Amino acid sequence: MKLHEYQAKDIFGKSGIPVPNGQVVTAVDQATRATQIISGPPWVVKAQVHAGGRGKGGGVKVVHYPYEVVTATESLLGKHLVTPQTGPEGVTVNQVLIEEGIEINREYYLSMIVDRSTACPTMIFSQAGGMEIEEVAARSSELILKEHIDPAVGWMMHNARNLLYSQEPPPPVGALSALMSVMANVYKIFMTLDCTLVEINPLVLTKDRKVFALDAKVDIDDNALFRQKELLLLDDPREKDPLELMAEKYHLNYIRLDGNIGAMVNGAGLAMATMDVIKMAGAEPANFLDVGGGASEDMITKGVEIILKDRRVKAILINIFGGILRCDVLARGVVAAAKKTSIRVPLIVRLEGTNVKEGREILRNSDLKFLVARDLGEAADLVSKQVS
Amino acid sequence: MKLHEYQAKDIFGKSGIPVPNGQVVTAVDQATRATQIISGPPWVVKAQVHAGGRGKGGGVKVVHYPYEVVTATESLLGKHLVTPQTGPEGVTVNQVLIEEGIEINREYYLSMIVDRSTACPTMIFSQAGGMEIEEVAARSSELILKEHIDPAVGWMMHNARNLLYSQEPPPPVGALSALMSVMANVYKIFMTLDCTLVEINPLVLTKDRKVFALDAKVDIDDNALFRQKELLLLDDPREKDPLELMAEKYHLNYIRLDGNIGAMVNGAGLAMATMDVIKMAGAEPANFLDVGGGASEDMITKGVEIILKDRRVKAILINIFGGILRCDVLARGVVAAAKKTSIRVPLIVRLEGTNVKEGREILRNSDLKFLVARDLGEAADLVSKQVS
Amino acid sequence: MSILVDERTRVVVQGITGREGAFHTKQMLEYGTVVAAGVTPGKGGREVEGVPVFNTIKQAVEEEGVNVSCIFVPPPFAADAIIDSASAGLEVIVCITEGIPVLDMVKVASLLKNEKSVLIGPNCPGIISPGKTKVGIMPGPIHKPGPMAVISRSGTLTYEVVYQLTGTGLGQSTCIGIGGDPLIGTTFIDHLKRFKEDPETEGVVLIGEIGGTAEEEAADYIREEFNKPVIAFIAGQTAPPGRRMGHAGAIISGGQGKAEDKINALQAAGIRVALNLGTLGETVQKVMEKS
Amino acid sequence: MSILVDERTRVVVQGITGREGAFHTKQMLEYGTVVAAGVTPGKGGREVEGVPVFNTIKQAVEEEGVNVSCIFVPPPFAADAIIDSASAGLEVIVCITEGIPVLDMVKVASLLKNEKSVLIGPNCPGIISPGKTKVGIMPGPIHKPGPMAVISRSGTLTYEVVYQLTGTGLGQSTCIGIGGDPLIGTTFIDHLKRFKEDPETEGVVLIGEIGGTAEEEAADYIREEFNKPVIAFIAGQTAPPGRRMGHAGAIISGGQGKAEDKINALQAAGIRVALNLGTLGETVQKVMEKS
Repeated sequence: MKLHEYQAKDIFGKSGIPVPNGQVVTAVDQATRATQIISGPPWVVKAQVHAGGRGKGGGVKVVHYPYEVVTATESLLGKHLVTPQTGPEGVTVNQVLIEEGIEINREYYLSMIVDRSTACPTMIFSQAGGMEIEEVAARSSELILKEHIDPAVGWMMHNARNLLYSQEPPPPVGALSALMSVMANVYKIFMTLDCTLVEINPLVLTKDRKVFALDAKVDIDDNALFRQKELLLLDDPREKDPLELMAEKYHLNYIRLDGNIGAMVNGAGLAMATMDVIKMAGAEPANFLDVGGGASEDMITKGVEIILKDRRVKAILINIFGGILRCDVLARGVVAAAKKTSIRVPLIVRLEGTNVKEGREILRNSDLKFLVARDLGEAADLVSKQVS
Repeated sequence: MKLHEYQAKDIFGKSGIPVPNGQVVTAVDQATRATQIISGPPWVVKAQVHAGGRGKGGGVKVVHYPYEVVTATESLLGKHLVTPQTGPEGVTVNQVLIEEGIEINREYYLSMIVDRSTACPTMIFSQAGGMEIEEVAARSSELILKEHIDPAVGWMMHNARNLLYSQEPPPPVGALSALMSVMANVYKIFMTLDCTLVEINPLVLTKDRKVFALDAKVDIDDNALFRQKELLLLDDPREKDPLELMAEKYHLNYIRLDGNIGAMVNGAGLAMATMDVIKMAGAEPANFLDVGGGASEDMITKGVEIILKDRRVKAILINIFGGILRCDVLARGVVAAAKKTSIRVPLIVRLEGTNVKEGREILRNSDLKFLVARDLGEAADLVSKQVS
Repeated sequence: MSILVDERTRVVVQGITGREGAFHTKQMLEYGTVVAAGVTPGKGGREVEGVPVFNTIKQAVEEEGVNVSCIFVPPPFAADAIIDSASAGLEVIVCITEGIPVLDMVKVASLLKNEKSVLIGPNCPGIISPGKTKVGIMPGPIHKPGPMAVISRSGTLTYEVVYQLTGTGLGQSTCIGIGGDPLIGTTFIDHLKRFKEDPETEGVVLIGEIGGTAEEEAADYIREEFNKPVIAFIAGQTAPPGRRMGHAGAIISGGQGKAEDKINALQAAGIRVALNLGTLGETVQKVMEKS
Repeated sequence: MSILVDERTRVVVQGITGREGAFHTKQMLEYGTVVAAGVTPGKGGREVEGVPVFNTIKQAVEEEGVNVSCIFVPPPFAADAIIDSASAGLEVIVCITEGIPVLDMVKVASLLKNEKSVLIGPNCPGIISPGKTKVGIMPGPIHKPGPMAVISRSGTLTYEVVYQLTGTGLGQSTCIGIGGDPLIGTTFIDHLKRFKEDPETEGVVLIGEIGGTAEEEAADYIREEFNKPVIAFIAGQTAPPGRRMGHAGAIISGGQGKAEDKINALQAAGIRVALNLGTLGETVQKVMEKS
């Protein structure tokens, strides 16, 4: 679960990480009042969307007059913001954060993740702040420093020192303890809120050696939300694709893509591989859909419906390797879906495994029009024919 | 640092470990009021002293009428309580805890320590509650169960289950979750308050399957008090020997014993060994005193003074192996002490190591009467002569 | 002719009284697995499919001499179950559970450094040595004993591959689903080392997917130390960056974990990478015939 | 003719700018120890006794190739210092600091399970290989090179013993103060194993005290595996139960840790226990002459 910048900064502020004064507004008429409370000029007006690359999409504006705060807010609120990380349709801006401008002397990058190969919470720090960290990593990886934290001992001061004193030149003495405190607090937030990412980019130093988190990204581990109930209140479903939201409700793993061949598969690995099969057949997958091992007839029906709601879909490939999910359950679900929604596109079905005979029988005896593929190779051929 | 039972129970109560209702009183006239607030009969009136073995010393009284609560309180407050763990002079009772009596169905023993050989926090649990655990250990060690807690993962539910389900018979189903919760809270208290011991003996089950900590012992790691400042308020210096308290003030490691030969040594190991030398010479050490490596002239003076305040002392053995503590510093300190207090008993001095010549010179040139021992063997002989 | 689990394996099912635990206990018993005990705290003394249930792993070890556990407990309690089994000294711990919080797995990983237990999973189908024992949820009948090892981050994709292998006549020594989570107990390399020493294993099918760098690391290891034919398949060539593709671990992030990079690394190490899942079985057959 | 530290030892002093750190840096340099670097965060770039000061251990390793650290930092920061050195891969970490919270040492012990560093201490005088190097605070001149190893939980008591040994003409291979805290980095057994393999060590003096069961465990090990003469001394025969005798670890509690039990265990293992500290040197001499 992603948090908005303003939500993340709220957490930062409460944990002792300095953030600029700011206020989130949801209507243009709140903007004037905000300029009266927040010191400026300059002010920074920032679209609150989950998608990254906001700046490049025009979602961040630095302004110098109160009326500009209002016009900047107006130009963002309710608009579709297109960034390198959204599709061409962009995302709607529902909230805008208005902040005091901070005079920047130095910019750092600071983040915390769980490193997969060491299985340790890991802090990443760089003096190349304010840029895409992936670009820094590609261009000058020596600027990126990491500290792996042993969970048995937790964050220790030498971790911070290893990161800070490796900088050339090291941060000014007056700022060291503030930076160490930010690091310790990032670790604490990461561990206590079950984060998968805490990122501050840039973490800035002002000329008078104050430290501020100018941006804030916090992602929460979905699997830990059962013990982070108060964070659930911060969820913003408006940021999600409506079809993905619907799928979530039915416990279906659905991700919308840009192609035209829908896919319904059991198992994430097989679902990915099936998307790849579609691509190799010369088409493009319209979605990832893993119905999971324990899918019910009803879930299958919903899955078909969701795929069909995407108007770009020209054909559907159903690829089921029956294990726990029995082929007859799948077949019944598909038939039920056909009764509810007219299936307006060709259906290619490849069934294998548990109760495969019963499944094929059910499909055969239904009114449904569908193409049977005996194996994945044949399925690919059939997909190929649909797009040629 | 030891806490009183009522202080430990206060911590328990706040952490969710059920304790009997109770009230601590420091004057007899508070006892009547206590019986009105606390449900009874019966009531339990308990002397609040750090020394163990209270029960055997008559420090715990179960009474059935309000007037008995008052007389029991009166019989304890201000009195000297002699227990197996105090000297024959006993300790003064300054506070009394008056509690509701709890009907006991089953008694368990529960404690947490750091196990030296595994370096792990370890929970000890036994169904033989309400007795001296050392006796249980000696008689039927199979009744004592231990769970070592890996600090990287902390307390987990299976730790509790391993302890509880190994009981024969296991605790009744209705009490399991209450017991598990007590265990988890004991671990939490132990870790967050830097304890060296948390002990509940007995931890009781009532007939209606309620759980209560009937007694409570909490010892805090003195070395961690710098980060447990609020616990410092719970310190009760009245429980300490006045001479030990004075030594503490001067950062001297002094422990009062029952013998008649005072000893002043640098280094804990050498101090213990010197006590043993005294014993082998046919005398008894009157104290342990380690002046430490960094002792100043003034600390030495105070050390001599404190030893002499014990009127039982018939002779003093000073054994210094000069390392960081130089022999001349020691000598000057002793001479200064002699000027302040008349040294009324024979002084046996054994010096070796750094600046030994200067040290001997200073002693020789003073008015002080003292016996020189060239080595420990000779020191023992001189001690022997003093007591024969 | 197998690694980690075989006829000697005595399984304890953790969470045996749950729906999934009970169902797969039955399935395992039908396959011939010795399910010697089950554990569900508070339900000791019962039986599930004739298997005695205990309150603790410790008791299951003492009473039934179990040496392998198979975990079906819900995510909030799964880390506890793993650590319980590890502390009790079980040789192999198979954790089927999907959805364990990452920070719980950080703790588990830290503890396992000091224990001898091998953790398979979590979020995996388990491990099977065909004809001997099955510890997990894979459909038994698609397997057959033989010379091929399978190591995979996926579930049904593995079944698909095994189905194709069996279809071409190639049986399996041991098939392991190492799990689809970002933090898992064992890597491709851990098992490649075991298969290297297993005289009956003649070749390995390695099934990777996007996310992390486990395949790249495996490629390095294979080039430098592994002496049997390896055929690889990587799922997720069409997966977009920044999205979790079903598996918690299947995500391209920070420019890392792309299928393309994995395929390149494997090919650069001289490993045959099958690009077409539909013909993977045939590809394996060809490679094995040549070797 | 020594273990753990020798001419190859390059020491970094942690807390070098403090009073004790600076004093003992001078003492060590005078003894001939190669003190190659010091560390005090925020004071990098200075010099103490001609020794360059760095901000981090990492830098001291990179710039000066230090392999052993000697810690003088105050108790609240000492665990951090130990873990820092261990993470930087130092071979030996000598922690002089007294008064580290027990739960800090629990963390340190947990981490050290996965690191190769050997921790001596805390609350110890350090380690000396006479004539080669001294890493610690013991008075150098009382030592002389020779065949006796000394392992001790105490400080000045060790000096007393070494003084007597040197007085009888018996030099030392390496003398180690393992520390007076309840949780310490190494046990008697750890070092006995090393001395067993050290060809120049001909005998061992083991100095224990009340508290814990380390001496009893050492007795078992010596009986079963150790092949050189051992002479033991146990301090605290007159110590009362329940009181900490100066050292945090020197306490008889729960009926455990009595001098009597230790002496009995050692004697039962055939080890000569000197009861009289005054004549310990002579006792050792006699035992060594016989062997």
